[in-house]
Amino acid sequence: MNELRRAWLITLKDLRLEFRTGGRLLAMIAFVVLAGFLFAFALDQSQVAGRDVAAALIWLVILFASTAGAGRIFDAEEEEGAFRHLLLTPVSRPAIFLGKTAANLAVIWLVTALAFISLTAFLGVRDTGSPAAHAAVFLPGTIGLAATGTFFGRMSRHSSLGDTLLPVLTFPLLVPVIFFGATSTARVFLGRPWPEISGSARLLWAFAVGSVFIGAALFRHVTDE
Amino acid sequence: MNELRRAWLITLKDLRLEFRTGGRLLAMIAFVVLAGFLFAFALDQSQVAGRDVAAALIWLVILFASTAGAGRIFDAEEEEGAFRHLLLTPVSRPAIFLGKTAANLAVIWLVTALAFISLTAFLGVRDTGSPAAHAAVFLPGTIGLAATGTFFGRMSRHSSLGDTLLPVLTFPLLVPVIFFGATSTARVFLGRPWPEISGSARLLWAFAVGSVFIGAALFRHVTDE
Amino acid sequence: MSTKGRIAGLALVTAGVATILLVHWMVAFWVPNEAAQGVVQRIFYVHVPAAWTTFLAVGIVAIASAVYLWLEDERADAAAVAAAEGALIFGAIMLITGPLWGRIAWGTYWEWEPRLTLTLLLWFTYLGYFLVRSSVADPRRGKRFAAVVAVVGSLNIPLIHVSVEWFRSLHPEAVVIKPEGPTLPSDMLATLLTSLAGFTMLFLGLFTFRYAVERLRRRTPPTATGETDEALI
Amino acid sequence: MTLEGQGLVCSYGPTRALDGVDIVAGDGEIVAVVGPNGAGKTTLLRALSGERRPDQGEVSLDGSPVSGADPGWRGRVGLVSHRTGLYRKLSVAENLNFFASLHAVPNPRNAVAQALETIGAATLAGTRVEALSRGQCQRVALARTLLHDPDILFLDEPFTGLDPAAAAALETALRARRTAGSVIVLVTHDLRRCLDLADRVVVLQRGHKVHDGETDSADPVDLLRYFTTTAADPS
Amino acid sequence: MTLEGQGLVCSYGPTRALDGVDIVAGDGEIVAVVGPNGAGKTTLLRALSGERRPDQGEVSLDGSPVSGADPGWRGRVGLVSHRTGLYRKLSVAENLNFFASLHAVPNPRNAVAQALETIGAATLAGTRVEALSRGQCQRVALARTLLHDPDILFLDEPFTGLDPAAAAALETALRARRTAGSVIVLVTHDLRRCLDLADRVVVLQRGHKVHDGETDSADPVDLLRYFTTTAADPS
Ligand code: HEM
Ligand SMILES: Nc1ncnc2c1ncn2[C@@H]1O[C@H](COP(=O)(O)OP(=O)(O)OP(=O)(O)O)[C@@H](O)[C@H]1O
Ligand SMILES: Nc1ncnc2c1ncn2[C@@H]1O[C@H](COP(=O)(O)OP(=O)(O)OP(=O)(O)O)[C@@H](O)[C@H]1O
Ligand SMILES: [Mg+2]
Ligand SMILES: [Mg+2]
Repeated sequence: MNELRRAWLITLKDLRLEFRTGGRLLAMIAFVVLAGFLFAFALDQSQVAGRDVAAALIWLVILFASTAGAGRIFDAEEEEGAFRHLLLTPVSRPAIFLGKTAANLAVIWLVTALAFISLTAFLGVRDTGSPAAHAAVFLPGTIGLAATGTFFGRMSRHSSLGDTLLPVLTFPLLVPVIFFGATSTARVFLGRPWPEISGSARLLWAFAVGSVFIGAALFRHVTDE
Repeated sequence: MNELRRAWLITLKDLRLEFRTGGRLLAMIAFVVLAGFLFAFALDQSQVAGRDVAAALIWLVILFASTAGAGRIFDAEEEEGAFRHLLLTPVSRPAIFLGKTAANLAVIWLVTALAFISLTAFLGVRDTGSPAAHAAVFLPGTIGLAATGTFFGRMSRHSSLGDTLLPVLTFPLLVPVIFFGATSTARVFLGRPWPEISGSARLLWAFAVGSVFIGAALFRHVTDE
Repeated sequence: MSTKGRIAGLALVTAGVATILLVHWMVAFWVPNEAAQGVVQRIFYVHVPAAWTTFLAVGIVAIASAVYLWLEDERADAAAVAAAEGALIFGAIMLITGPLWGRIAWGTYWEWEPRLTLTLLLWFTYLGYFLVRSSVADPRRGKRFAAVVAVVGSLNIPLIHVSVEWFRSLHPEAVVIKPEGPTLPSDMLATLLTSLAGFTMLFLGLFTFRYAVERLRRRTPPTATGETDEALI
Repeated sequence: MTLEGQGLVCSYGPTRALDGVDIVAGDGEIVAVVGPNGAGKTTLLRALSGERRPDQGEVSLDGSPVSGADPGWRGRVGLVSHRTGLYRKLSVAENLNFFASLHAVPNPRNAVAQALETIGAATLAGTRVEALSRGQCQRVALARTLLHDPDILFLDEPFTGLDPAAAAALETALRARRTAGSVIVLVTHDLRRCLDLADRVVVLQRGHKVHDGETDSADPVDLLRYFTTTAADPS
Repeated sequence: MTLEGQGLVCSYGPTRALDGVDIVAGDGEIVAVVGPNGAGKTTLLRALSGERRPDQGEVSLDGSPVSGADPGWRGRVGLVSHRTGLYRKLSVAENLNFFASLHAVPNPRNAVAQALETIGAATLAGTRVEALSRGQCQRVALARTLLHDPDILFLDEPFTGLDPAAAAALETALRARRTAGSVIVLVTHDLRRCLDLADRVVVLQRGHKVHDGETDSADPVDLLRYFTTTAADPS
């Protein structure tokens, strides 16, 4: 339990750093809204039905945002070499992993909500389907993205390629997530019955649970020397 | 001429930093290819015609890449506070701006070429239209993106909002660029005659020339105290 | 040990190449045309063994990497690199022969369907494996990171194998390893198995040779790596 | 309590920063590590603190091997490094509270106030780290190091940027810790401070230990010779 | 040649780091600026070098106002700051060549070799900055500062991380520049060095100048009093 409390402290610290300036939040909102706007603009809507594309684009925005976020989550740690001192406290490695993943997740949720709202609005998706079904898809999907991002975000810090390495390492794992996520979300938009979605949702949960556990177990290999 | 030589030195230095390790190039190629097939994967191709989407997505990939690149181009400057010392040499501010914009541009061109190839391939665009017409659209578009990114990339360094501020500042300027760029590229894909494209191309050129000149003229305001 | 290793490796490579030459002869002159597809089907005898060898290599990398993470034994890491190079090479052969075949059989080089995509992603994972290794300044850390990538990436393999059953797919299902036994005509099966033996020997030979070289290189003091590299070749 | 490093070898790629160094530090003793730039002092501290596992050799405390993977060990160590290790966007108090909580210090708020007091930085508590001057940063970094009452201290040029008042406060704090029985390893380039403060001095040169003796018996001029013979050298 | 700052006021938000400071530095003179942490020394150097325009007051050289916007001025200034200002991914030689070329030094390669030689870092030329130890970095930063023969030098704790050999080399270099008629402003916390090297010493406290006089006439004990009375203070 003590370790969970420490994980929580790390989450709080990360979120505080993230939202230290209220403007950062503002900037993120603007970013997602503008991205939605751009997509709406760039896609010729007379030829492409908004709903078909919206699901895919929401997931892509989430993917890009979480990939960018994973790098940033370790920027503040490295700025003055604080991570080294964090590692030198008695906190366990899984606790660091969980704490940072939770902070990452909170930001991803914000982006998801924003992307959902702005993309459905801009692409003219009137009927968005069941909120519960959406939650059942986005919840495991975002957990998987957050955990993967935290894990490889840390790894890429040690590489001379830096954040450029991140997508190379994460995308092969995340492409299936995006695929299942996007197809499920599209089905929810179309109001398909739950059994048509549950298979993908189960897979997403398997990925989420797996990535959290494997990440926690292996995290010490990417932090400690 | 002396100032041009200095700008060139800055470009060389930035490119050297960028490609210090050959792997970075490889990683970038992998990134764009992966992004390309993520799009291909996520968009249900039975419902969406690849060509309609390809033009928009190429421009969006370029936009994301150049936004990220503009941040990175100042990361190396700030790591150990080198930019301050660069500013303390006699080099003029327009020269710094031009030098960094050129380096930025070189990277953006690479991304553009990769995005073009991978997205047309993955989205099954067989007939890509006239290369000259493509060049006439991409050339001014990327110059505009590079100049804008360099300018605001520097500006956001001074802000407590950091990189997140960047899209908020640049997107309102870049939305028209992406819009005209994407529609023109789509028309080139469709093999439309030049007069249907030249209007947008002229606008893009106006933006490119304008942003380079205005950026060079105003750069000292975002560097010097 | 490593001299022996290199000799064994060379012997296996020679045997593998000889067998593959034999397979070429079989493919060209011996085995009959497949009824539906005609002559292009013969690429089967390269494509399938390449795919299997890739999986074999990937399996070795995953296991060796897991062992390395657990015990930090240099030998495990040397085995992992040696096998990972094999995975990259044979994976490339599979990814090249597949589309060539697909162009004729399906009328398209590439199709965005799960099996093919996952296979390509697996290959990218191994690209990432080498990128991580080479770009991390501390070599020990680089090895560890690469091992992590290999272990995590190998979780893709079962997904690839079942993807044909889970999704409607262009790609053919298993024709040899299936519960009710092989469904292939016997002369085709013989050619396939010979080719498989050849590919496996070639891979194992390259693997043994690379492993021995890797071990040798690590035993020499770090400052002298450049020269020893030359000397070995 | 005796901290011991035996046959320590650490390489960065082809560079052998430490090439078989033996070092012993007992409790109630300040051991100064000195030597020219690039001699391997910082690397030695990294190896001793468990942050970097040596390529060869072993670090042990009272005979049992020490590892950075052991939380018990990490809880006992205090480290000052070349960088401050603080979060720039957090205030001084937030930084220290965070580290105090992770160290499970019984009464974090009190401990933070006291640590700041010790080093003369009490008035800085509410300031963001990004708004501190260099010396103020160093003070806060020192306060963080002393926060959890570590009984093993690794100090890499801790006097950097400190004004004489803060330096005196640090010397007092270190003397107090020595009396309390801590193991203290101190890297410095200041020969006077080294002779003044340390009980024993270890001289490194190009990754080798070239001198190890009591400061009382060491001849300052002799020590100085080690510095002036070798300039910075990459290997 | 006389560098003069008159009534300098610099604020960071509500904090007045400099609150009306007058300072004069002539050629062939080393002026030491000392004071407790947070007194405003670094801020003073930023204002004098033209990097930061003061909120009030003016900096002038021989009576004509000086501005960071003037390339001629920038070409004459050399600055050592708290951070090294080097590109980590470039080698030492690449870094120095880059800055030498921007300064339009006639024979860059020669100048680089010579600057490295002066500070005892010649063997480091091929090494990437990220692979340097702290003192080695500082040596390279000093070499960069001396590269273009600046006749106005601002040195913010330049001895940080240097071993005694490098420190001696730097002292020699500074004495040589003084003889050559440069204006040198030096911030340090080392009272001995300050008295030893500087011709005049200026003491800052909380943004005010509280002492300004020849080092010969200054009483070290008196100077020390300035340090010990005020600890770090945010405002
Ligand atoms: C286009 C790229 C292609 C890729 C990436 C690819 C990949 C693979 C892989 C990974 C396997 C091993 C599967 C396993 O054992 O589970 C395999 C086996 C096989 N492939 Fe392909 N393939 C491609 C194209 C084709 C085409 C065009 C055909 C024929 C129409 C084909 C026919 C087969 C057959 C018959 C097997 C053996 C199945 C078995 O017995 O397990 N492949 N391929
Ligand atoms: N990250 C690194 N990569 C490669 N080489 C390194 C790295 N860090 C240090 N070195 C090299 O290792 C040697 C020892 O470095 P170390 O930092 O331990 O020296 P030091 O004694 O602390 O020097 P200083 O007094 O300058 O702080 C130096 O030659 C240095 O160039
Ligand atoms: N970026 C900043 N934002 C806000 N306040 C700052 C900033 N930089 C410095 N200050 C404040 O201005 C004052 C003077 O800082 P300065 O860095 O000039 O001190 P200094 O004399 O150089 O101290 P030191 O000896 O510690 O280097 C300090 O109180 C500091 O807290
Ligand atoms: Mg050091
Ligand atoms: Mg200062």
